[in-house]
Amino acid sequence: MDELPLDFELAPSAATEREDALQLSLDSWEGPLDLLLTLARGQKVDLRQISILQLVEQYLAFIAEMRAKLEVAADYLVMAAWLAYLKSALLLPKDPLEEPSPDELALRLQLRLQRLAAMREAAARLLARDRIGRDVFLRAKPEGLREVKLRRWDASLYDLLSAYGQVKLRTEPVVHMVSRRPVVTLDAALHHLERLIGVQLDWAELSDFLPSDYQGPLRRSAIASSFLAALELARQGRIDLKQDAAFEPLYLKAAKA
Amino acid sequence: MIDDLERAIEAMLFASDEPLDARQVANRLGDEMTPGEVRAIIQTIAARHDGSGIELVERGGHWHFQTPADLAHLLRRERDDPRKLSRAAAEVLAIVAYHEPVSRAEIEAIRGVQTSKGTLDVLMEAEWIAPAGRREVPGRPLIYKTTDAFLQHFGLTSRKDLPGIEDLRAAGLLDPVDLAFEEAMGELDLVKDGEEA
Amino acid sequence: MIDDLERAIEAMLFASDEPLDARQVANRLGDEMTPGEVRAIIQTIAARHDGSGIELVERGGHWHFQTPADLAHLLRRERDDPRKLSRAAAEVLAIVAYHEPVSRAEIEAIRGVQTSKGTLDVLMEAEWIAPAGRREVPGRPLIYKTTDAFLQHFGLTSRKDLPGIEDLRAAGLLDPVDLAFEEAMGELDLVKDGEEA
Repeated sequence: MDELPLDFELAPSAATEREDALQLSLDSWEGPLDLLLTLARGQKVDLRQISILQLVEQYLAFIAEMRAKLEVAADYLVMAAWLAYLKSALLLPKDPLEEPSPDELALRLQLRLQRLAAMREAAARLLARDRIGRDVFLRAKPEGLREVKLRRWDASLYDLLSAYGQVKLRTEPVVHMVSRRPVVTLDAALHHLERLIGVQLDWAELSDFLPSDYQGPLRRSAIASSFLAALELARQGRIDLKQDAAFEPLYLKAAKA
Repeated sequence: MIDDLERAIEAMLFASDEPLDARQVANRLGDEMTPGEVRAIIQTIAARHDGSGIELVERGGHWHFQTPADLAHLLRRERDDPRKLSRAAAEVLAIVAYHEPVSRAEIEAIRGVQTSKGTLDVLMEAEWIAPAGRREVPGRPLIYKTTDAFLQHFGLTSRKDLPGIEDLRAAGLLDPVDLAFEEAMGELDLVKDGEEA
Repeated sequence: MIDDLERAIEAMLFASDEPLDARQVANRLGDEMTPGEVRAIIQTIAARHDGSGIELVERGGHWHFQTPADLAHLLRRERDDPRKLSRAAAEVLAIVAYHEPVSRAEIEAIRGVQTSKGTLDVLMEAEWIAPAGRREVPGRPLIYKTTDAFLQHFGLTSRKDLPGIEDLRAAGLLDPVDLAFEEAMGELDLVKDGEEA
């Protein structure tokens, strides 16, 4: 339906040939509303004064003529059917209960035609304005306004120093420094446990034997080495061990001599 | 003697390959000028060129130099070929311009025919219309509006310059059919009531 | 009022995509004007624009409009485009600063990786390093040093302000990344144990 080869800019002069065009084909119209508008223009009255009944008859007659010669697109036929209905409603005695009334339908059609006509005229007036490249001209080769970007490099002193630090690290001979970890040796744990077990008479939890000032990694190391020490002392038969279930607290006390 | 600032602004507008607005000019001058001050100077420049073979025109707040329309016959050459629009494209363009922003469905309601995608594409390619967001109704359809390039091409200072737009608005011809219908029925009812009284 | 012929010639010269001579203008006017008459009118137009932001100039008998040379700076605006220095460039800059003057080969030896010419170019573009003669060794390589602009940008009074290796170590800038990581993790463990206790 779109992109007709018809040159709209020549449309005003071509309009007078519409009558002949009517005999030719439907390709000249942008749909049924467009065809209706062309037919309405044929009545040569203001669209507000148009006889809808007469317009309907014109349309139906035109479509009938077309159908005799070629296949007519569906939307033209749908409009024809609707207009046929409108025509009969307009001619029959008015049924006051009918909603909407045929007069209202006719009014709606008239309003639509007015709006399309208004836009069609607006388009013509728009295209007739002084247009760039046709009526008014610009400089063919303006110098143009240019924007030259000046690159400005940015870095902070920190960037600089940390970059140097990384260079130094990467290239200095590698020296492995194993950091000293806080540990409680097995010997120390044994000694500690032996000393305490003597004064402890009843079952006590392993953790009770750890000095309270051991914190963090040191405490964890102390737990490990004290556990090993407890196993060693038990092996020597110097203490008894008791645990209710796996992962439950481990209890120990001095073995009965 | 023409003032230095006026010369500078004139040169800028003359050299630019696209229309400039007052803010762009002010920015480029790097001065503490307000767009209002720039506008006043631009108007002085435009007045100075009035009636010459070059005119400075405003289109959607942007200014550019062009030749006067009455000299078209001397300047038009065979190779000048302004974009020819199909009838469909011309109608769609007018509908967008006079009703903006509008959705495709609204355009189709006025034209009573489906709009092929190609028609909108042609107008967007020409940079005369552009999407303008979505209508907040079910389906959130895309809506379209005209651009500054549209105003420039058709020589419109602003959308208010659209031929006959005030008359069309006053006549209600830019209102949707439903609204116009309600109004027309209302008037009819009033007339009827009057007759009955 | 400007004469119609003058307006026409002015518009023609304005819209033409190449400079026109008097004969071409006369031809386009299609009038029985002599090139001499056309030239006289062109000179009137040129005089009218004299001292404005637009000038009509003659080049080898052909005329065209242009913007005056003294306003060229307005048509070419310079704008700052800040860029972050790359890691590689920061390393090279630091090496030049700590070891200057150094040649590119020396920089590469210190960095342990190849250094592209582009990196040095960037630093020279930033005006933070500059060539400082040649090293009197085979091949006479160019050597580089930092500039006053370098000191200024990094807020240093002199190169002596650069922290020494020991300062860098103390600041943790010489810590291998994995050791620093372990320490951070150790601290985390302590906190957890503390919370459990």
